[in-house]
This record gives sequence, structure tokens and C-alpha cells, in this order.
Amino acid sequence: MKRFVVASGAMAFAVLLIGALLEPLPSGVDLRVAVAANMTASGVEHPVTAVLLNFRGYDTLLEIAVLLLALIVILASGIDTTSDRSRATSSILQTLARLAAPLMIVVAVYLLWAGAFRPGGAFQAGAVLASAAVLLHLTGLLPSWQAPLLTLRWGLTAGFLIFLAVAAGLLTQGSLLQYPPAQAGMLILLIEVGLTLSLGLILAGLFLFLSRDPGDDS
Amino acid sequence: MSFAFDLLLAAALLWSGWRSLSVDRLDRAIVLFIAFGLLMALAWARLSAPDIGLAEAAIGAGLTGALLLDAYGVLKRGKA
Amino acid sequence: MSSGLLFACVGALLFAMGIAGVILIGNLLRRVLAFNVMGSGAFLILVGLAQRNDVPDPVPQAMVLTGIVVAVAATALALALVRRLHALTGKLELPTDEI
Amino acid sequence: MIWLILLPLVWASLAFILGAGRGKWLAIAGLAAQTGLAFDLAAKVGAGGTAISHTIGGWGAPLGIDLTADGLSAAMLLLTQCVALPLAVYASAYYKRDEAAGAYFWPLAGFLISGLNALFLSADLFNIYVTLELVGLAAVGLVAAGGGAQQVAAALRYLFATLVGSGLYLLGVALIYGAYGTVSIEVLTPLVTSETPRLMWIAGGLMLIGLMLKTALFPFHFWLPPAHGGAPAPVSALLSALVVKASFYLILRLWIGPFGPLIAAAEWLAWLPALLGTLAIFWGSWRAIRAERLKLLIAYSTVAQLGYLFLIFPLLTGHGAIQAGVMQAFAHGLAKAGMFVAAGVLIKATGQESVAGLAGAVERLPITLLAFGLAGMTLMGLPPSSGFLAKWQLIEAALDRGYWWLVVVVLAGGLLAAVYVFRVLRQAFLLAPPGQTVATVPRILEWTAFALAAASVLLGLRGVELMQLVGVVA
Repeated sequence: MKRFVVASGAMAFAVLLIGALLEPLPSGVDLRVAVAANMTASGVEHPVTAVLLNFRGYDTLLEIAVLLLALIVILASGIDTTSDRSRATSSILQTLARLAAPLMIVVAVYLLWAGAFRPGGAFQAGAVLASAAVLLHLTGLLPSWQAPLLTLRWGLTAGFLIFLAVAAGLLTQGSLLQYPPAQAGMLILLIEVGLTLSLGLILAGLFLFLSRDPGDDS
Repeated sequence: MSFAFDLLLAAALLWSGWRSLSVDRLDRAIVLFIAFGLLMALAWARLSAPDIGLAEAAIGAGLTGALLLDAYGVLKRGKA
Repeated sequence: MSSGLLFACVGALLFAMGIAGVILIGNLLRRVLAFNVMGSGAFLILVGLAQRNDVPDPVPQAMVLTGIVVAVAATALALALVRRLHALTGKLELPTDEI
Repeated sequence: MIWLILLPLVWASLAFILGAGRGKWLAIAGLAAQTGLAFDLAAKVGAGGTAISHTIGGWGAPLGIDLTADGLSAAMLLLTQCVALPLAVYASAYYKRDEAAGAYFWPLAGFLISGLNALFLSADLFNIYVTLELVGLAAVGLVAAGGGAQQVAAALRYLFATLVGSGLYLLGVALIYGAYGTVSIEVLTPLVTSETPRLMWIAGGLMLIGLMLKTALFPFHFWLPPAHGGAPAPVSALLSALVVKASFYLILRLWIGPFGPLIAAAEWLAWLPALLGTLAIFWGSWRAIRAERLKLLIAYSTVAQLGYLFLIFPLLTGHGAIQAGVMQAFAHGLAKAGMFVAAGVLIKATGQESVAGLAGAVERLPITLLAFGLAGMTLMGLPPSSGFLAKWQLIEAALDRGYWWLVVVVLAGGLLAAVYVFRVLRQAFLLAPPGQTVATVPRILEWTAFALAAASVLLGLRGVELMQLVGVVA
């Protein structure tokens, strides 16, 4: 009964929504014009990066806070910490992983650098770094993380703190995150470097802290 | 021509999304979900949003998929 | 029909599917999948509807990038709690009784 | 005002770097500074008589994101800091050293408070989505932290409720951006007319339902009692006093803002939240009267008290309704925080979670019982408490429009609250069973409970200033 009600409700909603989507819409604000007009002052050449780190950089700042927060919740929810399980992996895979990991780091650096004028940027670069760590973990080369040590905690938060410091430092310009156009490119690159490292660590941490085994595993 | 491809992609997205929620075995559901994530990346490319495509492939399909598979592995062993 | 609108409609269907899944599915791991399908639907509508004339718009694209990162954070958190619940009770479902 | 957002972010991350269980002095110092900032902001808004804005990045809406503090925002910010500071003092004595549940309390609480402050200040619908997630995930983390199976199950139920809620909200934002090309509240509001496309109606419905789910309005309250009743006392207090108010604030903000023309076109809509609020008052009170566990009783009382907030919606076209809502938010926020921390002291001292286990508490913990009684006074709405003022304002606004049955609901709700409050007090005045041991608790725990409860009563005397502040609009 509940199944039927919910399923038909969802169906009806989808039909209603699609009907409304296909209606003609009024012409509202067109932000494409505003973005294009302010690109030169943004410090980067790629529009999505400009929105992400300049025009709507504040969203991104809070988003990193969400990510860091998720990691802290995972630590706080307290998975039993016991010894890491050893994974049976062949040496060929290990060799491949050893080769792939540096390559992935190179890709990450490229993505980071490319973000200024074409698709790419800190998020994608951080994700690649994280996948390198996950790959090393899956092939048994990198143990899962137990309690985070001081250096690791610094690494996890460094990107966020750099972002926060730059944002707050720019208050001297008049408001939060108000980049002076001349230095915007450099400051955004600084933020992105920090973010890439910390995002890589956080995203890897989401996996490596979680993959600690529960105690009943022997 | 490209619209035909879009239609095909739309159908594949809907199918994989539906199956990942309805299929009986959990491991298949997760694999289907990863496939769904990769199709999403393709859809983003078709919507001229390569940034999202990259992120979706790496984070949406890759990391989420790895997290799900890892969780599935542990939970299955817990049951046995 | 433009591909923007087409994918927005796909997004509407995915969202409906996902939300029905979150409500109906008892298995928590599958519920996490359903939540992700629902999120993908919303993202497709955000970009697809804004680009209904097939002209790229960087603003919703950046919003979706933010959204994807938030979604993966929520997913990881949900999985951590599911695993914790499983380690404590051996179950993958929420208890149905109200306290 | 920007520091109200940045400061908690800073102390939250520093507390995380310092390590498990540390950072309480940072947090208390930060919160003390924030409280000063909130009072300062409220004074400026009140004196200037107009809203204060901050254009982030210097771009200005719609390209950039704006922060706006009008009277409503300033009042909510004031409530947040005034509740959070005593709770931080309480939490610093509540968690024992090396207790797993408290290991990450400070970073999580910091992110929660920065999320709340950011939400109250933001004038951008998508940015509000991010802050909603920040608040929601931090709240879930606080419920789950270091807990047993029941707590984790409650946290998961809460997590899915809050994720579906923000998912619905996000879809609403997506439709609004599609329809109007902007997510800035300020730019959007004049664009919306009663002849708006159907998408806008759907967006409004989705956002309203999503936020009601997050506010735990009846019948979406299912997740609240286990989460608020099962979490550690300082967490329950933060959640009941502040987190559910954030989504209520947002409903109000959208209702009188961008969705105003839609509601004016269909006035019957305003009765929907009022009806659900009425049901919440009766259902929540009934369950509180019947609850066996003390904290569950208080959690169901929250369900009931949230109902009053939604009674104001049919009255918004008249005078004083927003003031009544904010007054109720303050009254319930301070009183419920006081009540939860008092319950935390009682449970810590007697080692019993049930209401029946309270017998004899009055001899050992008179200050805590007094705090519980004062908080109960506010919930019942006895003069001169702020709860009385809120209900008075509500009744006046209802009589103004001739809505008699709202008056009946408010009065009946007060009587029901009296039943469950006296149920607890009566039990506490009974003689202790022989052989019962009562542990000693740090004095500071008792006194913070007392301070919060006393503030909820004394605010009644300064209510006029608060109501004047809320009257300040852009």
C-alpha cells in the first residue's frame, strides 16, 4: 500500500514537473553576460573557475568546511580501530601501482595548472591525488589511517585555513574575498594549491579512515 | 544525429539509475551505480560542462564507487 | 527539444525515482544509492534548465561542482554511520519501532 | 558582521588541529567575542533602522553573493550566540576528559554555529543551501558522536531526513535559477509576480516541504524525538534550541520574500502551516505527557513548541505576527536549552533516565530543579516570562483578525504544557527511595542551566526592545 502511494506520488510529481519544465519561461537575469564582462578582473581565464573561486568563492569556502566537517564526523562516529587487514595482491599490481602513482601526481599538477584557463582545477586535481592514495591502499602499499596525527591534521586543514586567511586578509580591500584584480590570479593559484593538497588528503581520508576494519575481522 | 545520441544517453541514464535501485543483489546495484556515474559524466560532456564531467567521473563515480564497494565488502564479511 | 531540456526532464525522472527510493527502501546502503540518484537528478535540472538554449552557463556549472562535493561528503558520512550501525547491531536496516 | 561567520570557522579548525577533546577555551573565547559582535550588530541595526549588507568579493548580487542583516537576521544571530555561549560553558564541564562522545565536540559545534550564522546572514538561495548542509551534517555528527546503537540509528534517521529536506530545497533553487536566472533573494523578489510560471509554484512547494521536514513540523517530526532525546545533553540543547529554528527562519524569510506574491494569490495556503502547527501542539504535548524517559519528554515538548511558530502564518498579513514568532523562538530556545541541560544534570546525578527515577531530586539538586521549573514556566507561558509575551502577542494578533480558534489552541497548548512540566516537578518532590545514591556534579553545570532558564523568564521584561529590532526591514 505504502509502496503504491509513494510510487504513484513520485510518478505524478515527475509528470507535473516535466510539464512545467517544457513551458515557456520569462526572460530573467542573464548571468552569462555579467560573467563575461568581469572575466578580465577575475584573475583567471576559465569562466567556471572564475565563478568557483572568485564570483562565488564564498560558496566554495563553505563547501570545503562541509567536506572537512564530514571527515571529522567520520572520526567522531568512532569506528573500532584495530589492525589493518592485509590484502592479497600480486607483485605485478604493486609494481603497476608504484608506476601509476607518480603519474597521477603529474596529472594532478597538470589539472591544477590547467584550471586557470580550461576545464580542471583544484577539485579535479585533489580527486586524482586521492585516487592515487586509494590505489596505493588497495594494492597494499599504503596502510589505512588510524587516528590522525598532528601533521596529518595540519595537512587536512591547511587548505581550508589558507583559503580562510586569504579571504579574511582581503577584508582590507573592503569586503571578504575582494581580490585586487592585479593580484587575483596569484592569490587564486595560492588558494588552489592549498586546496588541492588538502582536498586530496580529505578525500583520501574519507576512504582510508572508513576502511579501518571493525574488530570482528580476523 | 547528436540528438539521437542524447536520447540514447538519456535512456541509458534512466535505465541504469532505475536498475541500481531495483536490482536484487547489492553488489550488482553498486556496479550499476558506478556505471550510472560514468554515464552522468558523459551527459555533462554533452551539456558542455567538462568540468563537472571530470569531477563526476573522479568523485561521483570513482570515489563514491570505491567507498560503496569497500563498505559492501566489510558488511558482507560481517554477515558471514 | 534542446539537449539541455532533454536532460532536465531526465533529471526530473531521476529525482522522482531517487526520492521514492529513499522513502521506500529499507536497506541503508541502497538508500544511500537512492539519495545519490536523487542528487544527480537535481544537478541535471539545475544545469539543463539554465542551458535550455544550449548556451553554456558557468554559474550553475560551478554550483553543481559545489553540490557534487557536498554530496560526496554526505555519502561518506552516511556510509560511516551505516558501517558503525552494522558493527554495533549486525543489521543494515533501521529499527522500525518507535521509542 | 562577517566575523560572526569567520570566527567559529577559525576556532573549529584550530580545535580540530589541537586534537581530540581539546579547544574548549578557544571555543568559549570565540563565542564570547561572537556574543559581543551579535549585540553590536543588533544595536547598529536597531539604531540605524535599516538593514546592513556586505557584498562579498565586492561584486554584488546577482553575480556575487550578498550578506544582509535586517532585524530578523540580527535577532536570530543574537539568539544563537546567547544560547551557544552558556552551552559551551556547560559542555566544557559536562564531558569528562578522554570521553569518546566529547572528543570532537568542539570542532563539530564550531562548524554548526558558523553554519547557523552564515545561514541567518545569507541573502543568496544557493549559498543558503550550502549553509543548510553545513548545519545539517554537523548536527548529525553531534548526535552520532561516540554513541551506541540507538544513537547511531537516531543519527541515521536524522541524516536521511535532513538530506531529503535539503535535496528538495536544492531542486527548488534549481527551478528558480532556471526560471529567473538568479538566486539572489534581493534580485529575485521584485521579479516574481502573481502571474509567475508554474515552475515557481513547484519550487515553492518543494522548498516549503523540504524545510518543514528539517523543522520537524508535524507530521514530519518522526526523526526529532529519537535524535534530540538520545543525544548528550549539550547537543540536545543546541539542536532543540537553534538548529530547528534555522529552517523555520528560512521558511519565514521565503514566505514574506520571494514567495509573497504566490501566497497573496492563494491565501488559503497560509492555513496549511497553521493547521499542521495546531496538530503538532496537541500531538507533541500528548506524547510528552505520556513519555517515560525524561529527555524524550523534553524532545516531544519541542515538537509541540515548534507548532506555535507555525500559527503565525495566517496572521502575517496583519501586524505583530513576525514579532510573535521571533519571541516564541527566543522563549523556546532559551527555555528548552535550559531544560535539556537541567535534565542532563539530573541524569548525571541520579544515573536514571526515566521520569520515575527523579524522586527525591529536589533535596539534592535544588538549583537544577528551580531551573527546570523556570524553563517550564516559559513553556507554559506564565507571566512575566518571554513565553507569556510570545503567546500574548500571538493572541493579540489573532484577535485582531478575529481568528478565535487560534486563541483556543494557544491557551489549550499552555495547559497541556503545564501537565507535563508538573508531572516532572511532582516526581522530583517525592521522597527519595531508600538507598538511592546521588552523585555530585560540577556546580557550573547547575548554574548554567539556571542562567539559561532565568534568561528565558527575564527576557519577558526586555521583550519590547527585541520586538522593535525585529521590526527593522530592508
